[in-house]
Amino acid sequence: MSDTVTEAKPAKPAPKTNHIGLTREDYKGGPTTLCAGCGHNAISNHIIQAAYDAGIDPVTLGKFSGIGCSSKTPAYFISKAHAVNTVHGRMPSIATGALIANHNLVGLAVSGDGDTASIGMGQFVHLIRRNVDMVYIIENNGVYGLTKGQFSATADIGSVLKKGVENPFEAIDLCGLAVELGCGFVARSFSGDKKQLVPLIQAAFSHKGTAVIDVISPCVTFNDHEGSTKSYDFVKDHDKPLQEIDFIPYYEEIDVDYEAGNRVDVKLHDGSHLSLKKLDNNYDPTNRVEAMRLVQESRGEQLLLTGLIYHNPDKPSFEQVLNLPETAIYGLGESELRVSEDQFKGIMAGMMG
Amino acid sequence: MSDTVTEAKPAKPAPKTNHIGLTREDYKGGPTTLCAGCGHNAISNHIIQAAYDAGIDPVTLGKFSGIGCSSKTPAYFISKAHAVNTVHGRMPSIATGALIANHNLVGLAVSGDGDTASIGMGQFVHLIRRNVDMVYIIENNGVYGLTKGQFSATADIGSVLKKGVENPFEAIDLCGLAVELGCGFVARSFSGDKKQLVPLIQAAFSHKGTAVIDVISPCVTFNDHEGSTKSYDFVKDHDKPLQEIDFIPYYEEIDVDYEAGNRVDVKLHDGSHLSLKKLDNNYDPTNRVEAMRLVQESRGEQLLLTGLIYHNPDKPSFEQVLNLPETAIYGLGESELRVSEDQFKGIMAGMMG
Amino acid sequence: MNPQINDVNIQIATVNGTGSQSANLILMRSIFNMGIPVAAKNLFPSNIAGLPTWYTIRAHHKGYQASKKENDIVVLMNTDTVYSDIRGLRPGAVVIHDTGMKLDHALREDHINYGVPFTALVNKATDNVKLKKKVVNMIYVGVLAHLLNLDAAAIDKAVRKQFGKKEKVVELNANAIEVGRAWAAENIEKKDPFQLQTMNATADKILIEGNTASALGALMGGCTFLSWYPITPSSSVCESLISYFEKFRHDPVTGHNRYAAIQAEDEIAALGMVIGAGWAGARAMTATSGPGISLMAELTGYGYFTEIPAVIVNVQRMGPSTGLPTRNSQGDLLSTYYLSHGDTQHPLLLPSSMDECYEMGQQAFDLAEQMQTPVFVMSELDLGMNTWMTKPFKYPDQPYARGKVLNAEALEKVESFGRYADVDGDGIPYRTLPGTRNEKAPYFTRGSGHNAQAKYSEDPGDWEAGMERISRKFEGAQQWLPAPVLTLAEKPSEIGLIHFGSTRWPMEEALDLFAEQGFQPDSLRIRSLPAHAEVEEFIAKHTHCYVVEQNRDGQMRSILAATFPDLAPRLRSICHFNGSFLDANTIVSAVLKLEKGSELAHV
Amino acid sequence: MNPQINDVNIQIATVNGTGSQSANLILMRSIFNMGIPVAAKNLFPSNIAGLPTWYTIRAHHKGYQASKKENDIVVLMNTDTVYSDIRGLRPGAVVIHDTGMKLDHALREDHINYGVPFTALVNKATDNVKLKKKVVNMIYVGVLAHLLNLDAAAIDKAVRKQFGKKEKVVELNANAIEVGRAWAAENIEKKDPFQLQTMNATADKILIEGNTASALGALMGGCTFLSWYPITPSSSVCESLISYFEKFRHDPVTGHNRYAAIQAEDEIAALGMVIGAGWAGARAMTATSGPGISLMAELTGYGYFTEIPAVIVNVQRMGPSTGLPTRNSQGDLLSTYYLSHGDTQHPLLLPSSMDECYEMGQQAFDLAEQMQTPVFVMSELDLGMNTWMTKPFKYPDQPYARGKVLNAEALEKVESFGRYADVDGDGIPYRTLPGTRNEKAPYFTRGSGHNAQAKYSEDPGDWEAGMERISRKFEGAQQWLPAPVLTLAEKPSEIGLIHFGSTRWPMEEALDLFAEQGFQPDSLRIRSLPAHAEVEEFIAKHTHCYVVEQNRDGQMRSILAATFPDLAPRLRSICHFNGSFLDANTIVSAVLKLEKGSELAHV
Ligand SMILES: Cc1ncc(C[n+]2csc(CCOP(=O)(O)OP(=O)(O)O)c2C)c(N)n1
Ligand SMILES: Cc1ncc(C[n+]2csc(CCOP(=O)(O)OP(=O)(O)O)c2C)c(N)n1
Ligand code: SF4
Ligand code: SF4
Ligand SMILES: [Mg+2]
Ligand SMILES: [Mg+2]
Repeated sequence: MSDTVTEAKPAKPAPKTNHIGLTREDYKGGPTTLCAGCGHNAISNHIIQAAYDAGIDPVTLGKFSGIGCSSKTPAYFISKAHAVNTVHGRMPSIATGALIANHNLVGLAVSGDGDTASIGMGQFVHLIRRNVDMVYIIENNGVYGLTKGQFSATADIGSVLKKGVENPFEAIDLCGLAVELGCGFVARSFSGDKKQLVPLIQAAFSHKGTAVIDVISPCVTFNDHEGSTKSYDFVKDHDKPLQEIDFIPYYEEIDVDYEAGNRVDVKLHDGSHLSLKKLDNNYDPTNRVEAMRLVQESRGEQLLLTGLIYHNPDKPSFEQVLNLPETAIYGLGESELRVSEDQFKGIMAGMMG
Repeated sequence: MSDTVTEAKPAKPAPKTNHIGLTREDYKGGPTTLCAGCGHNAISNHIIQAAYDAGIDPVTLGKFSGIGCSSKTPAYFISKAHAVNTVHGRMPSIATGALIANHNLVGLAVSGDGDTASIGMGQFVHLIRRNVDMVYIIENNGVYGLTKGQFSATADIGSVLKKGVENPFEAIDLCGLAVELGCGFVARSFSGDKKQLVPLIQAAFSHKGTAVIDVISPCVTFNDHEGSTKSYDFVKDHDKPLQEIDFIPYYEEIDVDYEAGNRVDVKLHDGSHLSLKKLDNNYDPTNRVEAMRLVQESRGEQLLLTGLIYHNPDKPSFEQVLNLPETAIYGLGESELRVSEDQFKGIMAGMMG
Repeated sequence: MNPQINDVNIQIATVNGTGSQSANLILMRSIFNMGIPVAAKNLFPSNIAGLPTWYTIRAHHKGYQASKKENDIVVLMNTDTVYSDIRGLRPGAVVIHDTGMKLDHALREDHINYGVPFTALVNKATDNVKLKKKVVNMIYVGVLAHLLNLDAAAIDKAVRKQFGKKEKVVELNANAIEVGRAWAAENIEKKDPFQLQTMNATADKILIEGNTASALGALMGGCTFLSWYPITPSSSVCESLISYFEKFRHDPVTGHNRYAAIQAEDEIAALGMVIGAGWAGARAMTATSGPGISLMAELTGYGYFTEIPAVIVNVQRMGPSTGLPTRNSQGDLLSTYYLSHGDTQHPLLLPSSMDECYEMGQQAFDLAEQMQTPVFVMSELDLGMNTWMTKPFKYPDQPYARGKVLNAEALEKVESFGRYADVDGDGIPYRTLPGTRNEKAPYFTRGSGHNAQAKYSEDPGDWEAGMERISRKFEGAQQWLPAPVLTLAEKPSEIGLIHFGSTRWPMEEALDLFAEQGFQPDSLRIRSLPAHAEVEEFIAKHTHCYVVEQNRDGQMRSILAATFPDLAPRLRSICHFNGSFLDANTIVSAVLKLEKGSELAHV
Repeated sequence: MNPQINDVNIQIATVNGTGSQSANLILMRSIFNMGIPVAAKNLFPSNIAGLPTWYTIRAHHKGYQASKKENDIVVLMNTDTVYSDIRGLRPGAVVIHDTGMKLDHALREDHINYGVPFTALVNKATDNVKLKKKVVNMIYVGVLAHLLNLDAAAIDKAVRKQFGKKEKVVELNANAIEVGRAWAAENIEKKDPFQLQTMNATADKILIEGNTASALGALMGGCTFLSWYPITPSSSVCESLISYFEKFRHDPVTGHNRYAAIQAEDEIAALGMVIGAGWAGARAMTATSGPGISLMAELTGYGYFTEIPAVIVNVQRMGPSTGLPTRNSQGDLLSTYYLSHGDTQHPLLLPSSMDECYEMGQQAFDLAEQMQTPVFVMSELDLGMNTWMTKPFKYPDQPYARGKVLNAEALEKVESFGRYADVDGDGIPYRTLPGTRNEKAPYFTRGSGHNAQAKYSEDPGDWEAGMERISRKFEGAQQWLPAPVLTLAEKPSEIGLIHFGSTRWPMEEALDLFAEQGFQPDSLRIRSLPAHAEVEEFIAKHTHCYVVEQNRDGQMRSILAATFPDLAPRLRSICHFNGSFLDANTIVSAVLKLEKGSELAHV
């Protein structure tokens, strides 16, 4: 098509853009191949929204996932970013390698409960231990969707599969685990709760270090029936939000009304803020011991605690621990890397007689 | 040699025996090939003592380990029991298989901090989730002894290797993790504390389900210097015992004086008792939320909490969940297993047109 | 136009997750119920719902079970693929399409096109909006029933089989089929030659999937311990076995289970549990596919070297890596045969049929316990997940062969026990199980160097002796492995065809096609590795042999070349590796091309 | 008795963890400092302290670097092994023993026995009780200094090298050596023929361990990313590399590191990180041994199929399973070559020397990036953990070959970018790195089926084309792999010897021994797999070839048979697999036995 305007068209309103000048369109992905109604699809949309709102530059984004229906989703959002769909349960290590080789990338990982809590448990734990700077979203449906609905390790004790099988094991609580491991950003949400999840994802982007968000995401095909504790109905009935959440990005003036005593302001690494309106408790998300207690107690009461569970901005991220230079190491060439001929001769000399 | 007594010898006193009529000698193992002074050697002795005291029948015992200096130790105690020295980090699965195939075995596992907290993290978590009935002792020295002293994932943040390298990562606290995962028996001790460790091991034998004992066990060769937080000196200085512990086996009358309010009696699955003399706190080891709180708090204070941290006797063990028959499944033959010819024909008929 | 009787290849192109599977099974079973041999191939995507799926039913009087590339009839139910579905179709084929799809510009004149108003018809069949998406599939069953002259009773039986006692469902679907049939009878002018006529070739047959057959083998083979991690296409081995366990090994009185089935956290743990259970004396198994096999590498070597029985069913799918999880392959031979570092080699069983899935499913346990080593059953997606027609299986007439285990009584009688001592000179040592009440029994199992007494040893002599003994064990134990099956041509032939696994079916058909062209090679089907002496003899008797296999690198050829280096020059590779089910014509044309330098058959 | 000059094999039998290593190094360095070529082999157990260890120093004027089975002198410092140490000794050999050990009944008259009162002597050397255990080892250095006529200055230099600036330690040890020397001079009547005389064959040489050489290669090869999990015998590759990193890549001003070195939680994670880093564009590596290789199977296949560069150094130890972690082996060829399920095959580099550990340590990064695939450097414990004499390494004169990467600028110029498109017809596609600011850059990496545009695809054609392209890539890229090294006999020979890796040294010596017997085969050292055409030519030129290797199953022979089936009948296997370092005589006798049916050499 040529540049010449051949016919006057009614001027379309310029599409809305975010603070880096991109439209929401710029964050879209390929068409989903998941089941209609799958919670994961909703999360993809929330990720798009959060990345758009936060003004994440897709060029600097790296998307990571393992294997599973959930892990397919990075193909369905932000196609303008590079992505690695890895092998089952080993995404954390691959993301670690990529994000250390190029620590200027913004890391965004999506995994499933099977991918993380079963085969991936070891790598998940060690990712948190290293505090690799990335957002780690678990799309948690309590089953292995892609292999047709077996229980995963996050399935609650007593929950029931379609064909009647009951899960005899206590669920692994990925948030409890993350807090115990000292993860600096631990949140839980629900795929259906855009209002809560979008700011949480934005905040996770602003956190320096591993930010874990465990998102209950119903599998409509295999785990959305009665007896399931990861169904839309169950989650709606048992959701206990810790806070109402507003996200104030670093590039916006803080204009939220702080009703003292009713709101907690959480300052994030990049200068952004989460403004948390406390609900019926006096919850302080920066107190690890308290966080642990609350997680445990609500578990006992079969309540699904959602919101920001724990936050500690002070833990050095892995790239900080490694003292990486400003130029990411992947970009270094001979001139920065090669030992001089003299130095080399020195090494050799040291090995002589 | 013939039976005839050729010369009168002074009658040796009959060796002391335990309640199943075995001598301590019957629990001994081969000569150790570990370094002199290694904490692991002390633990081997404590295991021998505990098994002797508890009257564990070596014939029914299965010993399991992974790879590491620690994992070599099953060769150095109770040679009269079958043993599997498996591969690195995968002992939990092999033990699970063996103990389910023959659930009449008593399972005793020894692992290292590298074997459990690094490569073995995934299997450790899932062992606890399944609650396989076994004693799981971690000989925790904060390093990989057998590969010459690299940090393991239980090394404390800030602790220092011989050559000066400092560990930048928060330690994985295997007790905290086990409590978070709902393990029914969680204890910590010190290789040098025979008085505490022997009854704990005995109690672990009496527990139905996975009993985790994290034992700090100094590596004299690579991690016993100043700056180490797993050295003999450091542990002695930072040990905070929760209780004084007495073990009263099921076959003995309880004759301990219960000073009401000062002692907690923990009843174990097989009828044995642990009598815990509270020290300077009012600690209740059956309260999971409290256990978690205490573990976290003492961690903050750099104290090494030792003793019985958490106990829950009510969680069904894996063999119970599986509803195994009295005759262990490994022992079933054609008569118990084979579908009859009629039944088989029925299966075939169901597949016809 | 001559009628083409009992020889038709029907493909239904649908979207997965839309319930077409029931319709397809009813169609296939209806034909089967008419006594006509059928073969079905399901080509489905690696997702749960919404992507293209092709189900192909081949009815052939000769009972050919292989896939055929050329379809005679296609039913186009998937808008997304109509163009390519039509494009790939040979002239003269039948296209059944939805008149609602508006395909006029895509339809070709060299096809026989039957338009069906599916929406209108399903509206007749049911008012329930929710059900329409599923029930619409019954319409094409009805249309085909008319076109092919399907027997009403045969259909009725198939519908009942499918929906069992749910009378309402049976009625609804039967009615929808009838709607389709009646409409077709009234509106379609039959222009194609395809017809089905009642035969009597299926009365003594069953229909089964290979994974069910494998599970049944495990059940009958005395498996008591299953540990697994879900992965396509092997999951249904485990799920079927669990169903059988629940049905036949659960004691309703005590509530006890004479089995343990454990969903592991990954494949490493799955094999770990199996090895633990095998060590303790249980017949234990796992099933997996490519990625799982790779993860099992370390523990397989451990099992090999500690000599612990284990059964691993590998239902092969297309690799490397995640690859094509729902496509067939024979691509794991090399990596499984040599799985794990150091000198290792594992017995592979290579089933080709439902019968062999069942038989080898049993035999694997005997072999594992007799040889004291991990044994792999190399099934394939084609076998495992497709429905096959076969004779009912044989009820076992032999006791389990449990190998050399010394119990307390036996230990009383022996002077000493060395776990790795070669008492019988066959390389196979004796073992004892934990819990054995005899003081000679306990030993220490380790993957590190050990001597005949299972004591730790770094002695070069101990190491060499141990490793040589294991080699000897494998050599001797080969007698127990399934021998190859030879098919001799009528006259002596200089040329041999070597194949294995699912290639059997296109190969059998290819032999018929070859014969039609006056070419009569001998053929040999390998059923296990390490290869028997009969394989060597076969190669030696032919100037050259084509090794036909479903992988890129000629993996079987490589193994044979390494095993029989003197004969290696005689081996030529024919490899099919695009994931489609192999058909006879592909073999024929590949062989003839190499053989005569000319391409005789259209592929 | 004729003196035997500059040809002596000295073995010190000790207990590990007792500090004998310093004494042994001083002894070796002293000889080296006299200009006499040395070779050292450390045979140590798989524990930390308390078990038998043998350190062997071979001094030979011709510079032979291989192990020699027969010892000329043994120093018995370990009570536990004296009997077997003496038993294995040839008549005429020298036994240096501790008179405190009371060995009179074990000593043999056909040996030359020198009793040394070690306790009395060490008491003279130091009063510090704690130090005596260590210092006692210096006594035997002194005794040998006298016996062999070691140069005082050479010893002094060696002591200083060992203890550096710790003057007190230098003094203490030098004194202890002198105590031993003086005592021997006074009390030992030399009855043996072994003597050392100053030469000039080491002035331009260095002493180095292969793992250090590998690390240096990685440093010079531009490695910026290391992820590893400790395992013997590979750990020191990583530990050395980290030392170099700390020394040369740490910016003391900013405090920044131009590298990342990560201790992973296991080998799966180690390779995962390397692959992630490679994907992002860093030169990344890991080093491991057998069990680690097995664990890396799944991710290796992922790297192969997604075409991500990665370097994996496999310092081979004896497997299967945990095996003998401190013994040499070439037993991982087959499993590494075919590592991972599905059709996979990986480039293997086979270093034989310090030089090659260094060179291939660099080259592996070029290859990985040029070929876009995981590359394995198959080192060995013998190379990696023993100290070798070699020429100083060459400072690199070439820039890194970073393969086909399109940056933002380059993308501007191309019309379109398809990650897996074969633009150049060489099978090697272009890649872009994350963070590249061009809208053509982003693509989706996946281990599942994909087309040339890196889009998800289950299409048979896409699959086949992709897999064929990868095959092509390997064929074309072979030119970059190190070619074999040919050693032709003086006259044309019908017989070839094929070897690789550490076998080079006993083989070179064996060629001399063969020549002495009038037998002159050609030989070829393979330096990489897949095998070059030169290998094929070599085999084709000989009626038969012996493939000499250090594993049980003839793994190289198997690979060659599969690669060159037409030549497979010419290959014969000679396998050494007991974990001892291979020596020339073992090769000679094995070849001659097969060649002439007679055993000429005593093994
Ligand atoms: C090594 C390996 N084992 C098994 C599989 C098969 N597999 C694919 S996805 C999956 C489970 C996915 O579950 P989850 O992570 O919860 O994702 P969901 O589909 O529920 O979103 C499994 C077991 C695999 N791809 N790789
Ligand atoms: C798969 C694998 N990777 C690495 C090793 C090498 N390795 C042996 S023991 C060990 C660490 C042991 O540490 P730990 O469990 O703490 O035992 P310790 O020696 O400290 O008692 C390692 C890494 C191995 N044997 N197998
Ligand atoms: S199977 Fe479940 S998890 Fe997978 S796409 Fe469908 S609804 Fe989602
Ligand atoms: S190295 Fe450390 S852990 Fe190993 S035996 Fe010696 S002291 Fe114990
Ligand atoms: Mg899931
Ligand atoms: Mg340790």
